[in-house]
Amino acid sequence: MKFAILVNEGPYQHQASDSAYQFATAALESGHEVSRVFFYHDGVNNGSRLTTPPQDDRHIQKRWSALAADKNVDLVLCVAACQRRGMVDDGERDRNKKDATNIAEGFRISGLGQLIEAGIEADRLITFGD
Amino acid sequence: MKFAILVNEGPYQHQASDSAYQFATAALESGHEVSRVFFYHDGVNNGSRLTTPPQDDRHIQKRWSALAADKNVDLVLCVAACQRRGMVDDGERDRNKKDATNIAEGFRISGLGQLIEAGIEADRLITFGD
Amino acid sequence: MATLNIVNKSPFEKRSLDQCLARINEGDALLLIEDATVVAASGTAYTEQLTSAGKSGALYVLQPDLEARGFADKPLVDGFNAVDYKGFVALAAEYDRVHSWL
Amino acid sequence: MATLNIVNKSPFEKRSLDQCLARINEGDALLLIEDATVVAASGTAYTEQLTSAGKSGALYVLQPDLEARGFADKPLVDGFNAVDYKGFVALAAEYDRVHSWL
Amino acid sequence: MEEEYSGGVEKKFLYVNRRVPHGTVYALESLETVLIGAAFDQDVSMLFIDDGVYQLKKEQNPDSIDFKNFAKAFRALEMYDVEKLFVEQESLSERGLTESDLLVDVEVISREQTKALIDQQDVVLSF
Amino acid sequence: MEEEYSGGVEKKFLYVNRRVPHGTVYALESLETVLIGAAFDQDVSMLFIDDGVYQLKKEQNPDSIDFKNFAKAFRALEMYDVEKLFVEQESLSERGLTESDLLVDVEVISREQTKALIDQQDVVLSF
Repeated sequence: MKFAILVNEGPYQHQASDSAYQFATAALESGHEVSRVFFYHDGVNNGSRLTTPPQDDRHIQKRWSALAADKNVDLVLCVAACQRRGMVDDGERDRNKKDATNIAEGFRISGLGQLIEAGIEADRLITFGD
Repeated sequence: MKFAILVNEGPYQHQASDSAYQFATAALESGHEVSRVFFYHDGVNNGSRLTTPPQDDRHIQKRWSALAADKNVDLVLCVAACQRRGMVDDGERDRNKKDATNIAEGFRISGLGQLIEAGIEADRLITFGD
Repeated sequence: MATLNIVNKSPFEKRSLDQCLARINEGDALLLIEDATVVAASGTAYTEQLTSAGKSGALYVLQPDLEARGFADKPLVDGFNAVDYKGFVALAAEYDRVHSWL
Repeated sequence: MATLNIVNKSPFEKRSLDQCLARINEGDALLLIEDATVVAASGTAYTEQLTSAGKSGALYVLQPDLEARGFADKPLVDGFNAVDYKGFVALAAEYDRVHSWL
Repeated sequence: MEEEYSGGVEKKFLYVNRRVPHGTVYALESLETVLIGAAFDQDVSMLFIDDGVYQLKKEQNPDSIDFKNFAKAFRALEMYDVEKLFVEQESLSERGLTESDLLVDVEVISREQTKALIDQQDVVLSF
Repeated sequence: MEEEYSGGVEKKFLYVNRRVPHGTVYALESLETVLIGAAFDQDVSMLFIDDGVYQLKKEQNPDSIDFKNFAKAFRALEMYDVEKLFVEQESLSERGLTESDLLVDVEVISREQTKALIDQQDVVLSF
């Protein structure tokens, strides 16, 4: 079965991103496909490479990036949400004349259409939020 | 009277930062002092210079930075919360070996002690959150 | 000594208003801001409870938040006073402490 | 056609569990995750309501979240089944749609 | 002319709105999703229950807090062929509201009809 | 030897904890504030009401969700001279909990005592 996942909250503040990650890995281990994780609202903050969580704590961004690298999961950050919250890749940096980027490997910024498309193409769409 | 303000949520997702800003400006207009605004939890995300909100919307970060420049309000981001969420100044960049910074003008990163100190020194501490 | 109690969520969504009202002291004030302002307008399932709370302490609602949600035209629950942000500041200064029920 | 309904907040904090239960269909399932798991442990003010909900639909609780909050040792409300994340995935696959009551 | 996506698959999408507007951004960003989603030519319904009914309240004036007034955009939904807006009667009553308080034409349904509506969907989106 | 800050001003600080742990970070970050704040030699009390009583539940094992087990740190509070921990009886009862479910020694107080406690404070911090 093909799952798509929607994450609406940022890392550490709410459990949403953790729950979504655990669900995604369990789905993959169960032999299912996870076609896309769409990060909306504060969820886009999961894609920052600038976090330094305490050493004895989980590293939420790195965990997601590893899922993209190892399992080919498509990690998409909503562009409008990124603009409101300061998540920037090379394209956004140039377009909005910013002087830095902060997006981590394995994440890409794209439109809300990617969420609708995931809802159409996946067998199930599961939302994690506050 | 001397007010200190605590902001626990990031920009745009919750009204907390807006309410805190309106309170701060009203306090200043009423002839009071606003000694410090302490940003904790997701509140630290208010200090990112990388946001590009829609042109017809308020610019939350710039509003805060202007308050620091024009009214000398001390804007402090909690260092532990910054590390979990990827808010970085020059010092944090060097210390945690990051390749970019994203802090905006008028904000500084410091410890939780600044919150306690604000609670001790101000006549009132007001919290805005979710 | 009295407290300015602040509630910012609709009581239909979160229980913070109920939980605040259960611990409010005689002579305290209650200020509704943000999403909580919707129940300052009369006619909701909370009107009676708020009217009764108004008998032991002062009730305030933040007018800009009420207006934002389209309730400038509705009568307020008996006992409520509308304040702007400067009024909010004055209340925070008047009471001995501020307690935000988040 | 049946729905897997997910609730993630304690009903003492938010009304989402009440609001979900008011619209749950015969044959639907309810899965408690995150902070909502605390009421899957028997003995709270919600035990009766959940027991009665279990008569028209299946009740599940996410064991890792229950354990995190220190309730692995407490008996569950009658009718609840504990699942791990793989069990959660299996439920999402089994039911026709997933509805998160956020 | 509507864009035809994903090989003609048509799914029933339900957007469930349950929050007061302005205190959180969810109401605004839900509406943005619906507007973008309209291009995908799916079978879209919007459901307003619990505090979500406040999103449709007339006379919203968020200028007072320096916010955008996105409520107007609900009136534009028709142009995007999003025509199925449902509001639950029980949610209105509990809040002392009636249909005449709402800024757009909607279908007022009972709680039982709410349950039936959810039961027909392929995808339920709730923020 | 305690550090003496801000010219000997001593204020009464109350930390009000009202949330289930782990679902949000507030419980952890509240505790961090108390531990840092201990150096300031103020008159500190911690109050656990509503869902906050769950923060003190024994047998928490957040390893199961890959979270840090910070509940142990409540046991360290004494070493920081934070000794006034209050738990409301009514909040425990509603949740089917008793004092024996809690991982540290606390003073169990009534709702009326909760009200009186709040009324004595200079600063109330609630996340």
